[in-house]
Amino acid sequence: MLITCPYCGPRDVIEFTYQGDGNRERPQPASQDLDAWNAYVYDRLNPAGDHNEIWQHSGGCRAHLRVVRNTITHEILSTAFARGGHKAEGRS
Amino acid sequence: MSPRRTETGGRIDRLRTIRFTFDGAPYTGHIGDTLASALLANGVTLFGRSFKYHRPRGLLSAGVEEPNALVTVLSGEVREPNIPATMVEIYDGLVAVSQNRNPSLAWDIGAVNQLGGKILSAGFYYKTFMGPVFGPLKGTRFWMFCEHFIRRAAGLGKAGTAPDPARYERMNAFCDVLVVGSGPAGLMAAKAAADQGARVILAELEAHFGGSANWSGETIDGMLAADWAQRTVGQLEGNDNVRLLPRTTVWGYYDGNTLAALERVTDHKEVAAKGEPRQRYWAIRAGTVVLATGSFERPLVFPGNDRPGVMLAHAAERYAVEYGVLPGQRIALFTNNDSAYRSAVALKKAGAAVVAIIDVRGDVSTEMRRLASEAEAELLAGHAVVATEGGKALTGLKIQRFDAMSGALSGDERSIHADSLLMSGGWSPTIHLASQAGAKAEWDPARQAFLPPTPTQRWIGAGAFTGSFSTAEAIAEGRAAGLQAAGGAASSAPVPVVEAAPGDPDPAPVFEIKAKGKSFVDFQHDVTADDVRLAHREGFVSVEHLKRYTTLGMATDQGKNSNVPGLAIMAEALGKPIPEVGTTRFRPPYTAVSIGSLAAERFGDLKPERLTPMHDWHIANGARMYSAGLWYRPMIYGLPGETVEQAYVREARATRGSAGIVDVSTLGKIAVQGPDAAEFLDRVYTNTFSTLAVGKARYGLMLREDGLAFDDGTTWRLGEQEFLMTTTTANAGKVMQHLEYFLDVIWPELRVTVTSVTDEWAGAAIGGPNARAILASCVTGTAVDNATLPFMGIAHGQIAGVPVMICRLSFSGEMAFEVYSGAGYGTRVWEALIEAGKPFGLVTYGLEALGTMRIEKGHVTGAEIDGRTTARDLHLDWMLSKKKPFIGSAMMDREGLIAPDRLELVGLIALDNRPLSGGGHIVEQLDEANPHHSLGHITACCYSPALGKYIALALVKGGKARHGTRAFVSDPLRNRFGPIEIVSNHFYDPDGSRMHG
Amino acid sequence: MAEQPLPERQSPLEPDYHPGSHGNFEHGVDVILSETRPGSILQLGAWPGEEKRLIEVIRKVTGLALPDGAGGGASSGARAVFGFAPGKFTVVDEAEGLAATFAGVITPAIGTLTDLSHGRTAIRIAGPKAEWVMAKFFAIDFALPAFPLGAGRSTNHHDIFAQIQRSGADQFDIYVFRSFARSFWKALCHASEEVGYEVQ
Amino acid sequence: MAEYSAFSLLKNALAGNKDWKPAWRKPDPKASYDVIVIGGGGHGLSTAYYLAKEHGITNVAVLEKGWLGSGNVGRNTTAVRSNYLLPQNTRFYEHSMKLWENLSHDLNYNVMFSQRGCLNLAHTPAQLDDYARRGNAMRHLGVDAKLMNVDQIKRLVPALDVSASARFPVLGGLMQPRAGTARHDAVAWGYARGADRRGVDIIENCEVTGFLRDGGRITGVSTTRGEIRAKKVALAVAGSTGHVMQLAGISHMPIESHVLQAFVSESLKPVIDTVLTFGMGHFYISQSDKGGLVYGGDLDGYNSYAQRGSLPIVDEVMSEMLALFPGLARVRMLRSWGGLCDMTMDGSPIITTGPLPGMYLNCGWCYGGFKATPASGWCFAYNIAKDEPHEFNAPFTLDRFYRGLIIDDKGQGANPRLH
Repeated sequence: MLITCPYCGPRDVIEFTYQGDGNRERPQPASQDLDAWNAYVYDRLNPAGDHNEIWQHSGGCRAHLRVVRNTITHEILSTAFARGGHKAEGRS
Repeated sequence: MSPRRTETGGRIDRLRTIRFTFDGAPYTGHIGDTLASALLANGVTLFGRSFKYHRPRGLLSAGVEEPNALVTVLSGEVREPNIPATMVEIYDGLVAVSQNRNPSLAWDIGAVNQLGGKILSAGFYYKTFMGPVFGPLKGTRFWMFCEHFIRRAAGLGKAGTAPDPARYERMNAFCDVLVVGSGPAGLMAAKAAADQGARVILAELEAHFGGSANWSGETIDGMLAADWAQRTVGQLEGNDNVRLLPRTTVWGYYDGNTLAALERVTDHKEVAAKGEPRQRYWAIRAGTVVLATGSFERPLVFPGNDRPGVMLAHAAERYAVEYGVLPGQRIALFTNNDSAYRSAVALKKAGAAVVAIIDVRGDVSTEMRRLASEAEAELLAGHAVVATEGGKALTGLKIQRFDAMSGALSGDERSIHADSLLMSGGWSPTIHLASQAGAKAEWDPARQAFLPPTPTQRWIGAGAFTGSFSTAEAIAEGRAAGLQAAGGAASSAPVPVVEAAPGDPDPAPVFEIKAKGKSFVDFQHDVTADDVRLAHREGFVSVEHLKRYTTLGMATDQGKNSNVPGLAIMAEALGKPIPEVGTTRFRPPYTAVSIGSLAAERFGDLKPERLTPMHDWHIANGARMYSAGLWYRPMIYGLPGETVEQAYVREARATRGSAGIVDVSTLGKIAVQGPDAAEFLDRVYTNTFSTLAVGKARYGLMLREDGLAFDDGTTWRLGEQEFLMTTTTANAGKVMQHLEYFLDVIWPELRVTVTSVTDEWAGAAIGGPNARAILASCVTGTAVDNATLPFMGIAHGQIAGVPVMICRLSFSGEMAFEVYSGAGYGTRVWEALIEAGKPFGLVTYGLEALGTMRIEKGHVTGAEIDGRTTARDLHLDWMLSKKKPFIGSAMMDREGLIAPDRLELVGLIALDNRPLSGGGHIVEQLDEANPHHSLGHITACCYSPALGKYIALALVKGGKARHGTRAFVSDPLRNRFGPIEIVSNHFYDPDGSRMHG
Repeated sequence: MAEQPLPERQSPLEPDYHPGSHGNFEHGVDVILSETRPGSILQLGAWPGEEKRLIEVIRKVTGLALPDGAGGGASSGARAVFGFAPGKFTVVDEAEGLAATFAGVITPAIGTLTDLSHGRTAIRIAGPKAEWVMAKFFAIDFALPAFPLGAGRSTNHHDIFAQIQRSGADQFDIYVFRSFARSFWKALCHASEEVGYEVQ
Repeated sequence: MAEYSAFSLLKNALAGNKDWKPAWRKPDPKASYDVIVIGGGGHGLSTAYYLAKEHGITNVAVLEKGWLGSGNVGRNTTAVRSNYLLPQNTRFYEHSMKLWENLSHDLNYNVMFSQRGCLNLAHTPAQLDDYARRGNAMRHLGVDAKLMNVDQIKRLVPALDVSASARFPVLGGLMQPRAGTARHDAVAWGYARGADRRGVDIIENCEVTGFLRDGGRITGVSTTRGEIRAKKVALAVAGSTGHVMQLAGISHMPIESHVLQAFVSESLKPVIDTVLTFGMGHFYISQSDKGGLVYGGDLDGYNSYAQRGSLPIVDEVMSEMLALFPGLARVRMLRSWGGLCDMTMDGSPIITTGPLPGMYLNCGWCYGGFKATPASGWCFAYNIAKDEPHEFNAPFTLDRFYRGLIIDDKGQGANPRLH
């Protein structure tokens, strides 16, 4: 599988670390809503199809990416920096 | 000259003789021979024994699909089992032996299995060997008794145990166009793409480029096809954009148009050049792949079709044309399609007598009749072979009238005397890679074959792969594919003209001749047509059930010969068309691939070694090293004759008595920098860092999001916006990723960078009552007294002329300092400290003494922060700030994490004054025979020189409440049982007066 | 106080650094391996939106103008710079003390400076088979059009993280973690045996 | 249907093997059942078997979307063991082990369970202590375990490199002698035949496309072969759990579906006579009765339903294999495949009532599914029949994550790819 890092270009999956479901929202740090915290930590969307995920290019520039990937075909539909910004600097 | 070698023809070099042995007997062959062709030329007919019945078997094929002629190639002590003789290029000194026979290929006692006959039908294992329900053989014992013998009878070749001295390498390659297969289609594709300026890789699994051009006898561009192929290869060789990879099997089509290939670099050579790998594993990232992988000829299923001497028709053609070997003197052909007629003519031309062509079709075209007469063969249209004769070599066959529509046999049997029977059951495109790439093959009722699916990745097919079996089509498709793959426009230039024998690509839909006797579908695994029907009878009708129940297609040829005939027989039994039985999806590898090649450069070198700056000093000074993750760390610096325990006790005692020094360079170190660094640390750690003064350090604890303890360490504030975080050695990488994740994904608004600086710094921890005096004697540029360097204070100075950073902190519980210098100066500073310590009896100590002193102090490490413990379990709840949220704070008080029966950290003292062991369990009541009711376990233990006792840290239910009570260690694995006292984990100097000084 | 010149640093490769020709060199030496031992290796990071200012600072201090785009880089005889991650750059100087020069000019408003002069080991591979040998380790395209002169790449070979700069048509400078450097060096020498190599 | 035995084999052989009957019927679905089990894999079939055998509930349908046993029961490395660290897991898997030990008799089907042992190699003193902790934990629950030293290990597995100069030298190992391997497909077929003989309808090529509801309660399923009603609907769909739960309107689960690759070498004469695991990576190996080395490693590490693996894991597994067996470099990998693992947030399974009324859930088997097959079905059947968990599956609830009652054998936290 190849993932196109917006900075480094297409790289083999071996350079990346999967960080899971990118749809999860972390509650505000001071939130006392335990159900929201539990959902954030334990519950995952696990679709058979397009999936919004976080990957880290740990064997490259170490940036975290938002990747939309099809879990049936492994086709990568899009990648972008998770943090935003720096996009203009990317390799097309 | 060997008996079956032709006088002329073939690409072998008859002037150069090669000597080799097979099963100990010496043979000769020529350059250009495979082991199969050379043995065949020597009149060998018996090549192997089948898996189940140990039936004698000869060559079926001339290529990778060979199921019968498997050999083990020996190279000294090293064995390479299960290699098809068809794929071994001979060289001087080659030693090959046959397999799965005892004592010899000719006389194999395993052949008694044939007497089992119908009892050993498909699935028989599942129906018996259950054994008695009672008595000494109940449960699994009877089966295991039988299995012992079954295992020894099963199996093909023998693996070696001697380490393989060969080298394997991986190569990462990039290209615009990867062409797989170098027949006319592949060559045209490579040429067309290369001419467009594309970066091209052309991979051919055999030793010679050209594929069918090498033996078809056709004419391309006015020259013999083989010459045309050679000319084209020559043109490609001269092109800088092209990499030609002979002997290279593309075996895997993975996601992202990444393909895996195996190049056999030196397998055909007597000796490898210096540094030359035996095999090279190519990981190829291709813009577009041209699949020009050709097709396989299928066997026909009829009684006795496995007798040595029965061979695929095109294989015989190849032996005759490419290798100058005739598979027999009197040859009969049995076919359901036109291609065998060309084979007949080729064999006739090579000098064999073609006695008959038996065609299941009643209606044979005029062109084929003409070819039959050109071969001077009797044409028996509307006939089928119903039996073969002979022992370890074919002597003849029997035929009957056959109706292709009904499959019915009629009339009298007629015998034909022949020493070679060639069969052709039609052709199956080699669609494996396309299937691996992710889509399902489609059945073509005209071709009676599975054709490649619609591409799911970037590939284009050409030639026989697509079901276009003529060379003219292959050339046209190949060129179009090459142009398209290279992004070029379609060309209107004329394609090379092909002159070839005519032929209808569509066979008659006949796969099996139903007559009395064993008809083999899967040769190697001895799966017969009756086995397929038995599977049907028992309900194992889907293609996967068929495979799994009968083992059809599970042999080393992976069903290349048996897949379609097996499906066809099942389809007939079901009364359904073939595609409704299902198609097998192919998975990597296309052909078996050596494990050595996949390990590649990591064979013999699985992981790199991580070394501290002082590593060589440790080795030179007698340290025994301990492997910790990838790092090597001194375990003890033993003196001659010392046990490990004696060494660490001496080291720890000397440290507490005067001073000791230990290499702490492996601790994870992360530079945390930026305007929001302090805020970030407040969020990451359970305690507060924003209040830490510049020039001071603080011990910190991190939790995971789920509220469990994650890692601990000290973090030093070097500047207002600059921190140096330390982590445990084991967790350095994980902590780094944790921090990066939060900065990148959760809090991108924070202006903080984190950088691994573990390797920037050499660290030495020097501790003990005289540590300060030693430092004072060698440090310049700063004082080290209490005022300048208070507990958790940081100072900058020089040692041995290089800058150092000193932090006064203690893991040992003594007055201690961590001295950091640039890693390139690590040994220099270390040696200076040792020199300065000499008057004080400074000792070097290793991990064992470090562990001993930390156990005495009750500090936690990875053995206690094991991913299942909370801060409270470890009595670190004092570090949980109530003033601010931090990672894990919201989750750490959930029901299960504050339950009263959780394991808590305690200390243990062995009351019988005997050593304890890590992993021993704690019980209230000792029951050595039937240990039960564990309360917890020992996480770390040692002999404590400070206490004069064997002590341990443990995680025990109820923990603190048990302080002062007695219990037992229960360690049945090491037969260690005995009384212990449960105490606080702070054994030694609990108020810390020694380190505070 | 007068600055004393600092003593020489210990190389992590020392026991396995054997100058001379090795491997299949009888047929010619196709790569040359060396440790370049630069005095300064720095990592500079710019806050989002501050890259241009940082690039300007780098130009002023080193005289090297970074080209636009990810992974762009430049080198002169003594100095080299390349981008290796969004907003992050590696700057290398033969001389020691580059950190001190930058310390005054990279303000907290621009970004951060991290000195890795000891923490990274610089290995150079040069020669007609440099791409061939590099391709044994790293799954990136070393062909000149894909990896132009001066450009930098971050990649890894299993556990070993590497920053690579193309410092010549057939020359690469590889920066690896010091603790891994000896293992990597040995592997590099081993992989170079096939083509014949010289250690300088 | 006739019993299988050596006698029946002989009798049938004499009759030309013409009289064998299908191992299970191919019935059409009825309009309603007492219990529908979704998933014709090992767990679904064993659930149906034990519902019939232990609880007398025979009006049961097992619905399989493809061919029976097409999931993980036929895509694993066949190891059976109960050598867990945490007592909740050890108790459950030991119950499974006991069922395994009599399974061939129970099913009248030889599942070829061979107790050749499972040896976890240790490469550092700390790891040896970890294994001692685990082994002692097992012994305190009555499960067999012993430590082996290097000499004993060398005798058991002569091909293993135990030299002190190895990059990760072998220092010892934890052995569970009663562990072993079984013939994976036979387990599915044996349970199918056993359930069928007790009246269970096994319906292949029947994909569930939705759930029937009465208010909040699940009352059946719609399928590609029509609507089928049931008093109780039980899910045992392993890697497809996320997908099927979505059909029931539950989009989030504490589960990620991952691919786990496995490999088989060409057939060899016996070389490894136990199940062996490497301590410094993620690698396990055994040898099948046919002679193929069966081995695997870590997950590919990302969500997938593709049953196709990635290349880096292939390389990693082979590298680790040769670190243990440098003599096997010239042995060749013949087949590879990918299985879908429903990885939970703590690496332990879920067998529970709910989460919707009328529904029962069995999932989250991570790597452990094959060896769990008997106990999983046994406990699930108990839970379905009695509407309360057996003590063996009581800890494996769905709400344990929220409550912090996690059963994390590896201590990796809510990171499924690391379990």
